[in-house]
Amino acid sequence: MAKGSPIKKAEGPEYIRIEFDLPRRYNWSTGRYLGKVYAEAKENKKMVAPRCPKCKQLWARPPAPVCPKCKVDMGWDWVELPLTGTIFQYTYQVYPLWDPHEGERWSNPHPPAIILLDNGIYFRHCLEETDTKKLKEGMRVQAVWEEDYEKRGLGFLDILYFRTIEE
Amino acid sequence: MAGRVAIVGVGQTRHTSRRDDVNLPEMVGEAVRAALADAQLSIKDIESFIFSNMESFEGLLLPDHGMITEVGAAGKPGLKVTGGGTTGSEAVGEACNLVSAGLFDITMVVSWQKHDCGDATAGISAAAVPIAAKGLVVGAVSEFAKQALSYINQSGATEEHAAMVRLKADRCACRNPYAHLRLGLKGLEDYLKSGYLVWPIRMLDFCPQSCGACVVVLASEERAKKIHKKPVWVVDFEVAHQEPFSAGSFGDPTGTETYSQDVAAERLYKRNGITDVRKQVDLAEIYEPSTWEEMSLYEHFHFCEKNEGWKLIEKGVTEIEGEFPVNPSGGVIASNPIGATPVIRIAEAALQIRGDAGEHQATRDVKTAIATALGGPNWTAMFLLKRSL
Amino acid sequence: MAERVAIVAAAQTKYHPNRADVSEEELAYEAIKQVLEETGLTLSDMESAITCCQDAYDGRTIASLSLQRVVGAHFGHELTVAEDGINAAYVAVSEVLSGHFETVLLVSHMKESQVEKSVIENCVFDAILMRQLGLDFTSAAALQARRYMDRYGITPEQCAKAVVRNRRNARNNPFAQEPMDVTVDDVIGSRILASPIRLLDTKPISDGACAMIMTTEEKAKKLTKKPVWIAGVSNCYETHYLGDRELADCDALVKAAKKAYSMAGINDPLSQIDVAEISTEYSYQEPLWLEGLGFCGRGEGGKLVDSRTLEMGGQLPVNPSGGVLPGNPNGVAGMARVAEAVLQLRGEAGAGQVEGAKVALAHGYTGICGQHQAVMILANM
Amino acid sequence: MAKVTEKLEGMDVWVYHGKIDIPNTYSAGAVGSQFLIELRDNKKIMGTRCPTCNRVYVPARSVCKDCFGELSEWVEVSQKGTLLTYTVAYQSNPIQPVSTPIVYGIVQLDGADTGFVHMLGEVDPEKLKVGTKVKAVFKVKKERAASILAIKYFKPLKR
Repeated sequence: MAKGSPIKKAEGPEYIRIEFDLPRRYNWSTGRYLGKVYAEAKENKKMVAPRCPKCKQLWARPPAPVCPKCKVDMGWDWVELPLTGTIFQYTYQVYPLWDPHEGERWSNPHPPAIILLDNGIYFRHCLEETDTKKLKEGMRVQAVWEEDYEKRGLGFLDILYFRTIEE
Repeated sequence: MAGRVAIVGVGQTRHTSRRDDVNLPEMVGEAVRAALADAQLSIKDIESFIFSNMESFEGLLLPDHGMITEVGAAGKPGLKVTGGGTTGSEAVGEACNLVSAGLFDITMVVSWQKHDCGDATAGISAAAVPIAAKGLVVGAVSEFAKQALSYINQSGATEEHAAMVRLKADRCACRNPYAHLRLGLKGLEDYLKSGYLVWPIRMLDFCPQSCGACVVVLASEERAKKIHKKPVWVVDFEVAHQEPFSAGSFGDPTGTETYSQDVAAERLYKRNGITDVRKQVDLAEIYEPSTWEEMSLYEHFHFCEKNEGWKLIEKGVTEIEGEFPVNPSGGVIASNPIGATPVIRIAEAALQIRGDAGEHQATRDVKTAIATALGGPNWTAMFLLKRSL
Repeated sequence: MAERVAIVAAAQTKYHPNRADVSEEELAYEAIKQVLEETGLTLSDMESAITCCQDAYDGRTIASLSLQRVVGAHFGHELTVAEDGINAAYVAVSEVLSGHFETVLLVSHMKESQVEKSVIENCVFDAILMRQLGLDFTSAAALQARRYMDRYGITPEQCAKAVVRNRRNARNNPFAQEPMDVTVDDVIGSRILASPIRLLDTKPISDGACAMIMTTEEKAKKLTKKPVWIAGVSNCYETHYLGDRELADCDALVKAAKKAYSMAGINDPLSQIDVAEISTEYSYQEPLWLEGLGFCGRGEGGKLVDSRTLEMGGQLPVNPSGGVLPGNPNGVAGMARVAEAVLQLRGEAGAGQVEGAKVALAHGYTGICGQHQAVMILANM
Repeated sequence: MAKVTEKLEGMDVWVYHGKIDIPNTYSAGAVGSQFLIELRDNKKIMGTRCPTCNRVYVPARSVCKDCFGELSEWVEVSQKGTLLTYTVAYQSNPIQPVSTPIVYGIVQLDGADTGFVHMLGEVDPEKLKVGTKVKAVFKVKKERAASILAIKYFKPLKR
């Protein structure tokens, strides 16, 4: 059987490794579609999604110029999303992992969750409650906005998290 | 396809967490030499190359360019494909197209990942541009955690079943000298000792970050018959991509969406007259990033009915000695050099068909096998391989 | 080639120094939309999509993720080529000829404006032996330029002439980023970047996209009155380490061209090819690549650039579009050359039209000092 | 601190000024390590010879580009050689080890069949020519790491 490589013996006592630790900087653009989400969030504290002219489905995360399923031009028909819903599912990070956009080990203390919005759209965000023992699937939640206009301008993250509510 | 294509040589490195004794090009060169030896060809016989890896993990631009000498591609045609975890399959697919189209008689697929260069989880997190999803996507782990939760809810599988998948993989890996994690796990207790990465995914539920390379040599029908006594025929392949789901990146936890796996499997089986997979196919090498995903994939690839994947594990159907062995190599939970992982599935399936898998040769005779890949936001690639045409 | 593969539509965005107004997806879609409109096809008609992009430029692992929707990849086949865009056409040829797919969408996009160019470029150099020196594409190209010019006596004026002609031709190209009337003195007097390369010897930072549809002979004839046929296609790698290569020659290009010519039945390229679109990010590359392509002997590229041969109306007009020097992103440049060749062969190149063009050459390269070279021969009959 | 996102003038489009920051480490391998260690410890420039075509590769490599054979024979080459090409680079970037202008060159060392890519120092760029004889200048011992930068630069030989 000749399908593997020989397992090389160390030839010297020392193997050299060369390190590079230089962040690469980027200027990412939202473009027009995601830009609309940013604008509505910042100016009006509204979360919006485009509606496909054919299947009428809303494409919230992220919006796109083409409906992925119908493969037709999305057009420019925007619908406001309700910002209350129920926790469909949540998870939590136990072990901090390297965040490439921060350049450090980091774990979001707010549990990432899938929220079933009241119009039937599944929306990914995180939860305010960090004590996961207090969380249950099916709990009612509501979006909490960043109230400082100056601090808004981060699109989906202008919503800080979803807060559990009693109804 | 216009012309038939066969696998006439496979080679891989041992897979491991770190390779200091070789640089990246040398590591890949090892697999090239192994594949040439297997095919009993010289590098001069190779007419063109297709390279495959995921570029971000090693932090390189044009990673193929740095290894041209070490893989023997100087002065030869070729190019690099990239993509998600399925990139290796797509590379083999493109190599098949080149041969099938009559552009080349012999083409080599060179695939690798050297994860000790960087951090794969961070690399996967960088698949989300921060402008759209900063901090909300954490590697593949959090996505497969969602998948696990949904699977538990929908199918009634328990942690014991995940443990059984892990133990099966480890038993197989221990028989495969090239596998990365060969842990010698003794039982459920060992599994339960493993800590959570992202609940409910334990360290032992999830694939490692491996350094390794895998190479396959593909040839036209006429040449294949001359090159190898046991050519393995690439009968068909299928790729289905999918945009990220609104609720999850690697799966749809809501259970309301069609999966690319179902679509790819249906198309492949239909074209090839496969109505009962476990009767008509003898073995599968699948790309299972987590234990829970393996059980789910059994269902999406139609090895069993919906929500019954865990029963296959419970009954030992997919064991190496079982009726329908799945991943006798130890699979992806044991070794995961991502860019090479789909190619390893294809190479391992080919070895099983040839009867050359050595210690981890399946008990039953393998005439037909499928090899799959998973990547991106739930992309699927499937290959159907056979001993005879 | 036994069967024929056709390009039935090709489109480009206007190249621009900074398209921050669109996402990568929207940029690519600008070009895709045009090829769909031109053919009357929809994304659902595409059986396979070939994208051309690189993670390091897009700043995203799996760069093609952002394109899945605009190429209609839902439950379909998509493959990313991580070389210059011309290589997507090579993949498309194999997909169609193998019978695996009938209709293939190709798209190449890049936004150079969103990255620190030299930091990204540095990542291509061997990490142990070259990267720590801080080399980038321009400093490496300068090493090649000096070697080539010194060995064969190519002058800075000859290189500058290539710039003058390309920039002038660009005035006839509505997609060109920086069409300009410049003189040899302007080029030689421009700011030095890495000797002997000056600012006007190279291209500006550029954003843009290019898309195409390729299909079988049978389907092409139904879709368009003016299909353009792929007559030959090839590419070739050279070794990586700059010290291992004779930088004054371009052996990979010689090999790629020979193979493409033999597929297309070309034995005298200068008389058999009517128009050439070649990728030159740096001015010295024009004479050097012309040698590699066999339009003249080794070391004779300078004289060829001096002559009238390459001008509009000459024996072999090179880059009627203006080529890459007036501004193309490096990942799109080669596919843009193919698109321009298509325009020429369809007689749709407007003021830049080469009368009666029947056979065109498109060239693209990837990597430092042209490490990977690709050649395509196209014909309209 | 500058804002992470910035709205474009006159349109609802935003630009995110961010980064990808994942440190990378590359192993030199057995042959590469040996080469770098010789630079660091002994100020020796080592090459490897192809047993088939006899070509000497400097810096030492493990595979011959033409023969695809493994290069097993070590050869020490001269620290002097001939300049094959050079450039004076004026554009700075954050990876460069010294400030611009940097003179890069490819030097064929005596006894080597390949060029060595590095920097030049103590030069008058105006007088530099292809064919100039140069010699390696090493960093002082305490600054010398096992890296290509153990060599400080090559400088022209005095006539």
